[in-house]
Amino acid sequence: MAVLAVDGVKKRFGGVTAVNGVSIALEAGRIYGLIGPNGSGKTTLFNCITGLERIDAGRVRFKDERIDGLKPSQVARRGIGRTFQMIRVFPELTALENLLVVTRGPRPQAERRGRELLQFVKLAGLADEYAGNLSYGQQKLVEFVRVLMTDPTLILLDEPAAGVNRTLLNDLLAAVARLRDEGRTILLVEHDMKVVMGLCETVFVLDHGDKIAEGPPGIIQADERVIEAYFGR
Amino acid sequence: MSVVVTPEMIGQVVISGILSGALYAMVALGLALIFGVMRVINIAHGPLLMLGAYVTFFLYSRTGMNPFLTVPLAMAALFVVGVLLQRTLVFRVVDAPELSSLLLTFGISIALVNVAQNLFTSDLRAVEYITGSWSVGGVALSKPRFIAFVFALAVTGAAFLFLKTTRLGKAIRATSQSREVALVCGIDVGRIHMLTFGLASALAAGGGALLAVIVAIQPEMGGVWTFKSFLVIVLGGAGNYPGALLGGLLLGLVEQLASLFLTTQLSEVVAYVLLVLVLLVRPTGLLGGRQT
Amino acid sequence: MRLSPAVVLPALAVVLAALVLYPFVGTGYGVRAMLQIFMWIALAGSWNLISGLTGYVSFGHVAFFGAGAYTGAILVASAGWSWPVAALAGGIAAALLALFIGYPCLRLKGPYFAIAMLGLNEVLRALVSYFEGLTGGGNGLSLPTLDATRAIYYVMGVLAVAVTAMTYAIITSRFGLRLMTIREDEIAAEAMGIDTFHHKLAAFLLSAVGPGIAGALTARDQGYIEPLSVFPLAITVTMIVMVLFGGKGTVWGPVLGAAALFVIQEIVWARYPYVHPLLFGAIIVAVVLLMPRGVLGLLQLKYRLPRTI
Amino acid sequence: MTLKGTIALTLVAALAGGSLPAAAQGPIRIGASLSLTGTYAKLGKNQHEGYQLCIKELNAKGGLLGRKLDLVMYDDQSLPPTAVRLYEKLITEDKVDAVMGPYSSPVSEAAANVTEKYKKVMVAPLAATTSIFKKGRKYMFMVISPAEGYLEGLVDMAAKRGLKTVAVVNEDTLFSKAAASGAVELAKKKGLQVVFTEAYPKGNTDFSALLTKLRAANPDVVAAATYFDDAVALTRQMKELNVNPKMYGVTVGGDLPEFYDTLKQNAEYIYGATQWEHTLPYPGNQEFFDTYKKEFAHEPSYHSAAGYAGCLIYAEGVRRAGSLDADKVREALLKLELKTALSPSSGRARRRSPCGPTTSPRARRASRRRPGTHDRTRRGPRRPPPMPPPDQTAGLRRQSRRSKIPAMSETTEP
Repeated sequence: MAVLAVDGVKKRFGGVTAVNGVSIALEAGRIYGLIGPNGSGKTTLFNCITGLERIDAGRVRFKDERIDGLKPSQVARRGIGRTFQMIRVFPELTALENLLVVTRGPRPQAERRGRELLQFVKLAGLADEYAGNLSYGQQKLVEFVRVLMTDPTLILLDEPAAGVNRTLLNDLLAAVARLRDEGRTILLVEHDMKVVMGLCETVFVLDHGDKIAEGPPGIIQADERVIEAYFGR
Repeated sequence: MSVVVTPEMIGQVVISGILSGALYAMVALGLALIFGVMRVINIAHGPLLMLGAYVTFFLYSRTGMNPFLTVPLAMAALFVVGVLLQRTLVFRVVDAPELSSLLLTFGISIALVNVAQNLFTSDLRAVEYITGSWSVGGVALSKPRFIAFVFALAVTGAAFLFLKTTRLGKAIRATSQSREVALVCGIDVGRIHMLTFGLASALAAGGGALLAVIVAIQPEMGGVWTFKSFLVIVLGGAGNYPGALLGGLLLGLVEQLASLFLTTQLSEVVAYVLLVLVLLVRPTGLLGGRQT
Repeated sequence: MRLSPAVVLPALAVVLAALVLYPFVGTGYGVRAMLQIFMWIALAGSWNLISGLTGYVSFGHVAFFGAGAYTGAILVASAGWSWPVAALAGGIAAALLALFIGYPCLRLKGPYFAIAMLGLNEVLRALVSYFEGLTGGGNGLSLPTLDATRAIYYVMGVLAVAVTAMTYAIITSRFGLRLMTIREDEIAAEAMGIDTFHHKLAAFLLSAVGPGIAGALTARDQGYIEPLSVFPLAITVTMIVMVLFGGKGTVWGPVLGAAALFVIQEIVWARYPYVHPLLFGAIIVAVVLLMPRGVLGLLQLKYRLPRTI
Repeated sequence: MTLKGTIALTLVAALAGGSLPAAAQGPIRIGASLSLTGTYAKLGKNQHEGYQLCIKELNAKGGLLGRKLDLVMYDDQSLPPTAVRLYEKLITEDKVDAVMGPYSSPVSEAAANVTEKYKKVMVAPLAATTSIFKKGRKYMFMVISPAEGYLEGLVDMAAKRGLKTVAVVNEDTLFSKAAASGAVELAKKKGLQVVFTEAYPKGNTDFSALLTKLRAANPDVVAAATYFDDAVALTRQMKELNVNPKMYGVTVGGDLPEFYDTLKQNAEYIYGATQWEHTLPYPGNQEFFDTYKKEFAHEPSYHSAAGYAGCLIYAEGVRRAGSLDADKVREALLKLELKTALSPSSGRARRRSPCGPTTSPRARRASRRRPGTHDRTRRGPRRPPPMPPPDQTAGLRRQSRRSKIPAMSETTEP
């Protein structure tokens, strides 16, 4: 049974249809990729799932519950975490505080978990530094572990590899794989085809708001429509 | 003490509302320009209007010039003042959070008022040039207000034409839509900001010059105009220029009708409630674009 | 330059003791001036809670002051309540107003919120003038003569301490951090599961109570209020400038800003009766341009101090 | 030491050290806060100049009780709370020997709480609302006549001429409201029917809707309780909207020289309530007018005159008491009858006279006075003078401004 079922979702901005009746279904414990040329509607689809955009048609179900129409915070609290294409850490909060704000339980435990996660991405020494003072890659990591603080069932990653160096990237990918092994579901938007092909089990391809292909990476790579979408004819 | 409202009375206040609405629109267009291009809320807009009114007053009382002919002079003078303000102070808060621009322009605003108090005294001044009214089908059409209305329409129309057709106007609109794109297209954004602030100050001054013929002039006259201009541009959709026209007429009408059916004291309340209702339904105003 | 509690707490105790004793040695004006500083600390501190932390600029915060002033004055004048109880009622009334107005207005963003709050203030003034049966309208409301300045001094002092203590408690809590995430990036905060609207609303309510009580106390102390004197934009701007001067989002910024700016204003006022608005305008411009983070904000950045300075 | 500690202590030191005991035989220091900026800036400035002139003249005559006089002035920005603080400062910090009143009723109302607390005599020359002088206040003295009476002259004359209906509009502030309610009361008493009342907020500039309603009510008389700018705006718009009552009077505004400067011929045939006119034959009035004009390069208004007279009244009280002691001065003031530029003299005259007599303390006694009617009724109705050209001289325009017969009237003559 699908953890997340996106069913015929449409989103228009004025005259432009950004997402045109897209349906996808995600199973638990798997990694999915979402690819497509610039402007094909990937980030908008993310926003529709997480409640940042109100959808015009269709439905989004998460663990058998309608979540379209909910506020982003309600969606998040049901177990969907995400990162952003442009980093969105809270610059005037410290790295540790960035993690603390999303937690709810007793504070000492939360702090311990936060420091563990920072340790995990090798940022323990910078826990009390303002996030705005960190490097781009470090901020990216903070944003990544901030998602983990909420213990989400489904994680949406918007271009996790962009602007990250090789070593860091490998760590990150290893972490993603581990999350999958813990039974979480991951959907990632990525331009780096190596990452997508190496990590994802199923790939969805969007073009001009339409889903034009879906399948294992190997097959997608050979799909004519996909090649056409990317390179034109 | 209730007065029965007749259709003639409604006609009368509708006319009054439209007359003052055009003036609101003209003054508010300046505020909308600044907000659209720079995201700066200019509290000093009203005091700039006040300075424009004084230009007209002094030209009229010293040289006996026709006050309506002083409108372009007042606009030119305040264009310069606006450019200077932008170059020296305002440019520093263009990218700052709204709090900075609110406070900076508030500081400028009280300073301008105080300077005017000391230079021009707090004496009430007026340009007593034309009074009385034409009677149009039982409805009195105030002469000074009607002429001011025509001028306001003309100036507002010219401003729209300028924005729509000239290179500079297009550059201003481009900058207000996306500064990055404007930069990429080789538009000197700093210069556009200066011109915008100058133009906006000129529009305020034009409003002041026209008001000089209608109401009495004193250093504190501007404050209420800042507030009304806000109402207008938020109603119409901040940063949307035709919205300023719509908002101005709407505010003029609402104020007058509220005063007629309720009482003058509550007209502001009604205007505000309308504003909040509009914003709740359309968070960026009637003609506003998407919120980012 | 870390401040350890071992230094801070005794110093605070000394200051508090001095302030407690001050009414017995100070002149009438001195007491009233200190009382005003307490009031400004309470106002600036309260504004800091909503605007310093969440970044939502309340450009009409004096509305709560005025609402409290009228609630308190009406309860004293018409219902014969004792002023301390009426002051509490003033705080509650302000909080209710915040709840009522927060629901629509806190959905507005950035400048729209600022303008809506500015409008709220204008509207309250118009309404107070209109319902003259209750408020005396433009006549204002005159309270029976009562010399309670000293008692009000203490109550206002407690209020200032309470607002500052509350700021401390909030800033060091996760609730406070979440409020700051709204300032930093509201969309990200929402996407991280923070219910930004209700956080804003809570902060807004808390930020209304202090001005409400301060308004009621001021009404009792002045003995006379009228719409124009309890709803002026100048009060809002003054509290904002105080917070900016001291450092927004910090605990002691509003305290420092309130005291410093009040003293500067009093001096300028007395010396230059005809041009002090010009000077005040210049101060505002200088603060905005030269130190937008305020004195403590600068120190905080430079020396990496905690927000609790 | 924490920052807060440092600041608070410095501040305490500053506040405590700010005051030095006044030198025993230095000048007598008179303190006042006035509306030098803010809404009432113009009127407050005139009052300030009245005080200044009075003190200058007193000093020229050798001062008071053998000491020179010194004026300590602050600006209250037209705000009552600021005035409260400033009077407290004047009394307890600057340790002034005496205080004079601020401008406007609301500010005086607030400041009185302080001056009464310290038992300081305060001659409040420009507080016209009687309620201020009640509340058991003992040391406060009223100079001008009460607000409630400002429009009485107008209503009185309207009744005498057999006019039937009256509309009363007012700015919604303390003074104007009192003036309006006074007008409504008297109109009822005199048998006039009040057909329309409406208040408008301070700063209102567009009266279209209000006047449209007023025109529909078709009153014979329009009585407007105004400050100044609203009087101008209202007058202009009445003209524009063809509102032509048989009589039209305003309170503050119609009396100021600027009213005519501003409105030119549109200011004619409008009744104004004044506390003072420079042509009134009071002792010293002409001299006051001339000196004032020379000193400040503009004509005095009644605010100037009231300030000037209020200060003289206080000085006379001190002279008769032979002391600055508040209770003695109070006693002396209660008995005082004085002719000043502002007013005629004795207690009897006071009752009938229009213009604020001098000493009359508190409202009880003052409430009968009617401003504005005195010189008018005395002269009786006249034909309207010809329209003066715009560059008319001062004297002439005053005349035309005061003329009794409204131009628009057709049935005024009984």
